[in-house]
Amino acid sequence: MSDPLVIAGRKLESRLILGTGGFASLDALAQAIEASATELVTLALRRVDPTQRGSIVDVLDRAGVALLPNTAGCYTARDAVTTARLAREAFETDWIKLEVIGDDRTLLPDGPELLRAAEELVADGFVVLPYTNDDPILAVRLQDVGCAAVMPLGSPIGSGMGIRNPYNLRIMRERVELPLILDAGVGTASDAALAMELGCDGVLCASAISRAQDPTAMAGAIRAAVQAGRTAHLAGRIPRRLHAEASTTDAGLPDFDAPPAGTPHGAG
Amino acid sequence: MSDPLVIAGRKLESRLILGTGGFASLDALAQAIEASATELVTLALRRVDPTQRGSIVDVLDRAGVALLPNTAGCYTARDAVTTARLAREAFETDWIKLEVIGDDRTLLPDGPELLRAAEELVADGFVVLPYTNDDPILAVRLQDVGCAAVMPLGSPIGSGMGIRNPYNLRIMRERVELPLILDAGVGTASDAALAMELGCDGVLCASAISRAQDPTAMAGAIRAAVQAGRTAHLAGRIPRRLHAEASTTDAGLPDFDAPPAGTPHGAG
Amino acid sequence: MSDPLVIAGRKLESRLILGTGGFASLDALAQAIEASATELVTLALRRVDPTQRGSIVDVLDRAGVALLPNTAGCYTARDAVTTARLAREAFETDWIKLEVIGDDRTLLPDGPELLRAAEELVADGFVVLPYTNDDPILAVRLQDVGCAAVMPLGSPIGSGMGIRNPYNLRIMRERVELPLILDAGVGTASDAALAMELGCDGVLCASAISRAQDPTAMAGAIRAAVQAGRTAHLAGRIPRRLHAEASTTDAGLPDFDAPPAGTPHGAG
Amino acid sequence: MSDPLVIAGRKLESRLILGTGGFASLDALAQAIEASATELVTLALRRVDPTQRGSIVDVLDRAGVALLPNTAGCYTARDAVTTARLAREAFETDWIKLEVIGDDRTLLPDGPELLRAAEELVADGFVVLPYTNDDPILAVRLQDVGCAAVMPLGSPIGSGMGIRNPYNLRIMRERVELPLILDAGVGTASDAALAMELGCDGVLCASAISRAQDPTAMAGAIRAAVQAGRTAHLAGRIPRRLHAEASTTDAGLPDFDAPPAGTPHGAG
Amino acid sequence: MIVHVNGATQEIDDGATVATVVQTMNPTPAARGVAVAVDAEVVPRGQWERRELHDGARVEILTAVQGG
Amino acid sequence: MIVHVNGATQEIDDGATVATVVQTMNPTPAARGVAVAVDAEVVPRGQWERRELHDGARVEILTAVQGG
Amino acid sequence: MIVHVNGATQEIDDGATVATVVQTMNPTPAARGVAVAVDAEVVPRGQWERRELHDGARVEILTAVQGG
Amino acid sequence: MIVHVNGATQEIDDGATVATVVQTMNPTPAARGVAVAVDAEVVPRGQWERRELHDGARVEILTAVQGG
Repeated sequence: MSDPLVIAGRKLESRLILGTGGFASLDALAQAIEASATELVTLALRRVDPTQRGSIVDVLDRAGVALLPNTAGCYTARDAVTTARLAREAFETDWIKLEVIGDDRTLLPDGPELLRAAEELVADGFVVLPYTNDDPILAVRLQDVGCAAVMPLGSPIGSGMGIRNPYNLRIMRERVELPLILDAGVGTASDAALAMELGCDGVLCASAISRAQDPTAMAGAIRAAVQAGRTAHLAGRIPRRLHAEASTTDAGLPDFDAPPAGTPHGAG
Repeated sequence: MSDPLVIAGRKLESRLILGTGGFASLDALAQAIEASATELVTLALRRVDPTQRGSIVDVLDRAGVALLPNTAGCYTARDAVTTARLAREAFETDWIKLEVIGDDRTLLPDGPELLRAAEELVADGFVVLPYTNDDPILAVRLQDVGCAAVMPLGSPIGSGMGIRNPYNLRIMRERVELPLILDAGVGTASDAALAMELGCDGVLCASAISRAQDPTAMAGAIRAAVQAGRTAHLAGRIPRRLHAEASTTDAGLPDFDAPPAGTPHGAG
Repeated sequence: MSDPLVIAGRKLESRLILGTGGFASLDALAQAIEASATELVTLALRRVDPTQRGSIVDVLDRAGVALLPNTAGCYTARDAVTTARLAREAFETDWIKLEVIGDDRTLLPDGPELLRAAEELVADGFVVLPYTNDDPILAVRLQDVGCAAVMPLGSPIGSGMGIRNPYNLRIMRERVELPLILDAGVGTASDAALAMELGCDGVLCASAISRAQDPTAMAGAIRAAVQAGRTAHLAGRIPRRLHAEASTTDAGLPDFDAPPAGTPHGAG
Repeated sequence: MSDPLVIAGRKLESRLILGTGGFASLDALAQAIEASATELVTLALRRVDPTQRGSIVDVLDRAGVALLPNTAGCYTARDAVTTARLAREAFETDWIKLEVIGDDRTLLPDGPELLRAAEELVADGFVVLPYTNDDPILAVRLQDVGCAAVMPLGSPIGSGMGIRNPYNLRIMRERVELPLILDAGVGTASDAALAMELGCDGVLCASAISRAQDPTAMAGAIRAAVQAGRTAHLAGRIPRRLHAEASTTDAGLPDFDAPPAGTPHGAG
Repeated sequence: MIVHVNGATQEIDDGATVATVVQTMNPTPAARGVAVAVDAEVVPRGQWERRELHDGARVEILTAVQGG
Repeated sequence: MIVHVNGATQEIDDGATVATVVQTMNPTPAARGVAVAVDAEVVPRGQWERRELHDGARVEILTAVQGG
Repeated sequence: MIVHVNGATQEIDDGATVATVVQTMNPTPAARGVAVAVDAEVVPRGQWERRELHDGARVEILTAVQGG
Repeated sequence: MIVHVNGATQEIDDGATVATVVQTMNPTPAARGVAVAVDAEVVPRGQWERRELHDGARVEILTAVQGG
């Protein structure tokens, strides 16, 4: 029973997008890709280093995954647009994970610059997946300018703090029809499950996997958690209550103590 | 790669224990058992109802699962002990999920009565799995009197509120060597994953599955979540940080703007 | 407009009870007592130290506060009862803050021992104020055996973690008619206000004040917070909503853009 | 000991700014102003209603408070700028609480439009206090364009949900030197205290007071809570710990049980 | 002679056993999953046939239900 | 001549000023707390008397209300 | 004769009372805030003068400290 | 003639092309995953051979790395 994530017409059987930052080696990355079952993987552009051995592109090609280049490190719409165009040239894909950050300590997105870059890239034919904060209004604006998905954070990149404000994601889900991909903050499996239960369509995860003590195992865990959360979301959870709701009926409860009421004991 | 939960010497490949309360029918229960892959299932004792059709014991026997009778509805150690003995007689098992509650609105356990009942049943040869609150001290006392596992709540039975106080479970995990099974409060998949990440050895779940809109799907979701949480726990999660930790390096970041510092532009 | 806290017939105008542990000096304590406006102050019994200068009893007597001796450090009902009797002898008061702990790392109460000691001390004529965990059932049991108040923790003594499980306090408040005094875990002013808003009748606070960088200032802050929380509780707060509720009406909003609908512009 | 809030050179002895929306009558407003001790009060502009009796401006003038007109109901920078200019004309003040919202259901701010309006109004000589979301980057941008304060939300206007993401406020506080005023979401006293403890310089509160069952009492409660939170912030709270930290020493603990170690009992 | 079976008063013959009343409540008494207490004491299945009930006995005949 | 005052169409004489329409809406126009925009531009109070309205002008006459 | 006072062994004369050992530990025994247990039983202040200690008695002399 | 390649100053012959400098930095320039900007404008791979560099040109030669 297929339940694919569809972004810009592309069907992805896996709802987990893997970020490649932080893996200790290309081998570790290759193993995590396999364990994660992902079909879409991010990568970045940096200056050529003549001493570098091994190419991440080869690893990703061998794994058969689609590429999602990012614009990490850009602080302005202009730099992000340039970087996106270089990525298109380098990787022959129109897809771009758009990052325009405001600060190198929080790596939080700069909303106005992000919106500007998104608008320009959409006009230039890109399939734009913006990394944004958890602001529902900005998410709607990004939808309005023609992005292909909206990728809010749960908490800062690499912080592992999970979803700090689930209410914002709930409100965002009410307002945004595009695919919602939780894009930062996952620290462990339950965070990924929660994202899906809140109505996200997918999860993008890098550090939680790449920097775990056992990245391959964590890739499997988060893969399972994304599926579990998705299934749970569709299965319709029970409501929350302050008090208890018995799971065992009181009907037919034995009475070991008193003689039945109103019975003249020993009367027979 | 087997990673069984071992309680009183019995190996359980599944770390999910299924409670049977709340299923709309025995068929629905049978399907959920299969979807959950559980190997241990609770049931209760009530007065014989001559009009009843179908036996839960037959369903459980056909499913090949072990039985875990409970003492639901007991308010005193005495009633719980009597009920446990009847369950042993009825189901030919020494295992008992011991419940001694204090209140029919919260169904919260009565600690002193629970401890008394546990002590008595251990002395009588039972394998005692007590449903307890999240008090680390009471958990240690239950361990001390010879219980086979400790089963703390996350929140009241059937409340679906998840784990209200994760700190207590962390402290309990530090103090208790016995298997810890989260026994109440799971509302959806992420709650089950979180329990395992906090170091629980298993999860007992009834209402979250039986009262979900699609119980079979939710059984599969929670099964996957328990495994995901277990794997994530063993995989060693990243630490939490207030600020970000970049997943893409800044090394080799291009500079599209300024001419290189100190270069007399056009000097050549 | 007086709104005293009444425990065992004694009226206290201040709803803040001060714990004396952790102050750097008796002077610091005296200043904090004054800043806190408390009328009831804890103290402990330890072996006489012939080298000790200054008596805490003198300080408390000069401040005009009532004494609330505790049984800190007791692990059994028996030791707690003996300590309480010595305190009665030493301080000529029937009041006792009853502590029976289970563990020197968490200092969490041992429920069954606590209940036993409470019962014995009540029978012996004490006014018993038990330090307990946040278990609503145990709170009811303590009420049932004749305690004068119930003093649940918010989090472990000295942890400064605030109220980890507000739901338990809400449930406890529904079930307990005795004065409820939050007795551990306050880290700062907002914690104390929250306790009162949840329906507690008072707050007992030691470390948050005594170990603050400026204990006198913090005493004033927590005093104000207790009053603020009490007043807010009685004032009836607004309900919580997921979405917004405008505080400025839309009626009469100007329209700077369009000509009024249906008006043939310039027709006149 | 004065500790005024200084905005654009104006000293405010009270750190509580009162919003006037939602009061049932001007009398109720007047009483709340007095109970709150505020010195700065918001109001809005709407079309003249010839049937209206009584003027809020008269009430505020009699109370001796300064006016802070808002631009509530504006969805674009253009409308907000026009409204601000009308407010300056109407109330003879350069101060403006700038609101540019994105959505009439969440009333959440529209970041890019807000920033544009702020820039234009600063250039036009206004003292701009923007109502913004809890995005630290946007807060820095608002500071950069010359605002006089930054007023982040804790949760949506009128929601009473308190501070949903305290981490964002902590990060914002690290980055913003301007006065930070929590501007939406306060539901009760503890929320206001928490805002101050997180380092906010003030709190703006409307619905929590005006729609409380007893607005005058709640005004007093929130006034006290703001002061308590401010004092606690400056007093230096204790650190948070997972485990306990004893407030009573173990030194000198009596031993009622065993004879002293190594003593041949009765040997004398 | 009067006994109380699952909370209801029932007239039985003198000398009636646990097995007798079990059979009236549960036509298939051999089925696994049934247990009996008389006056709050468990009566093992093996004793049902020979255990006679006394006047006023409180009999609880229980079986498995969903729960837990 | 037709103008639009606070969203409602109103017929006024040629040469009517802002002050004229303000007075119809608000009998105490000197009161602090009133501001006027014509075609989305603020008209300062000092100009109300001499600022004539053109045909089709959109006039907003605003005053203080409670608000957040 | 040997007694154990606050955990330390102490030699005292036969017939010595509680008051005697209290005085050695605490020069101002009248002070409020002191209590004594012998063998885990409280000895009220009024009995200190006449209560003789037996060989091996465990005496705890306690006083007020900060706490709680 | 001086150009700036990846932030470093480099002397090249007049008439040198983008392809020339790419080859010096990256011995396998045909490899997928490389892109070039001159003065912040992308130079498509197909133009590398014929696009001559001007004096002072700022050349960025980028390739794939882990990230995101």
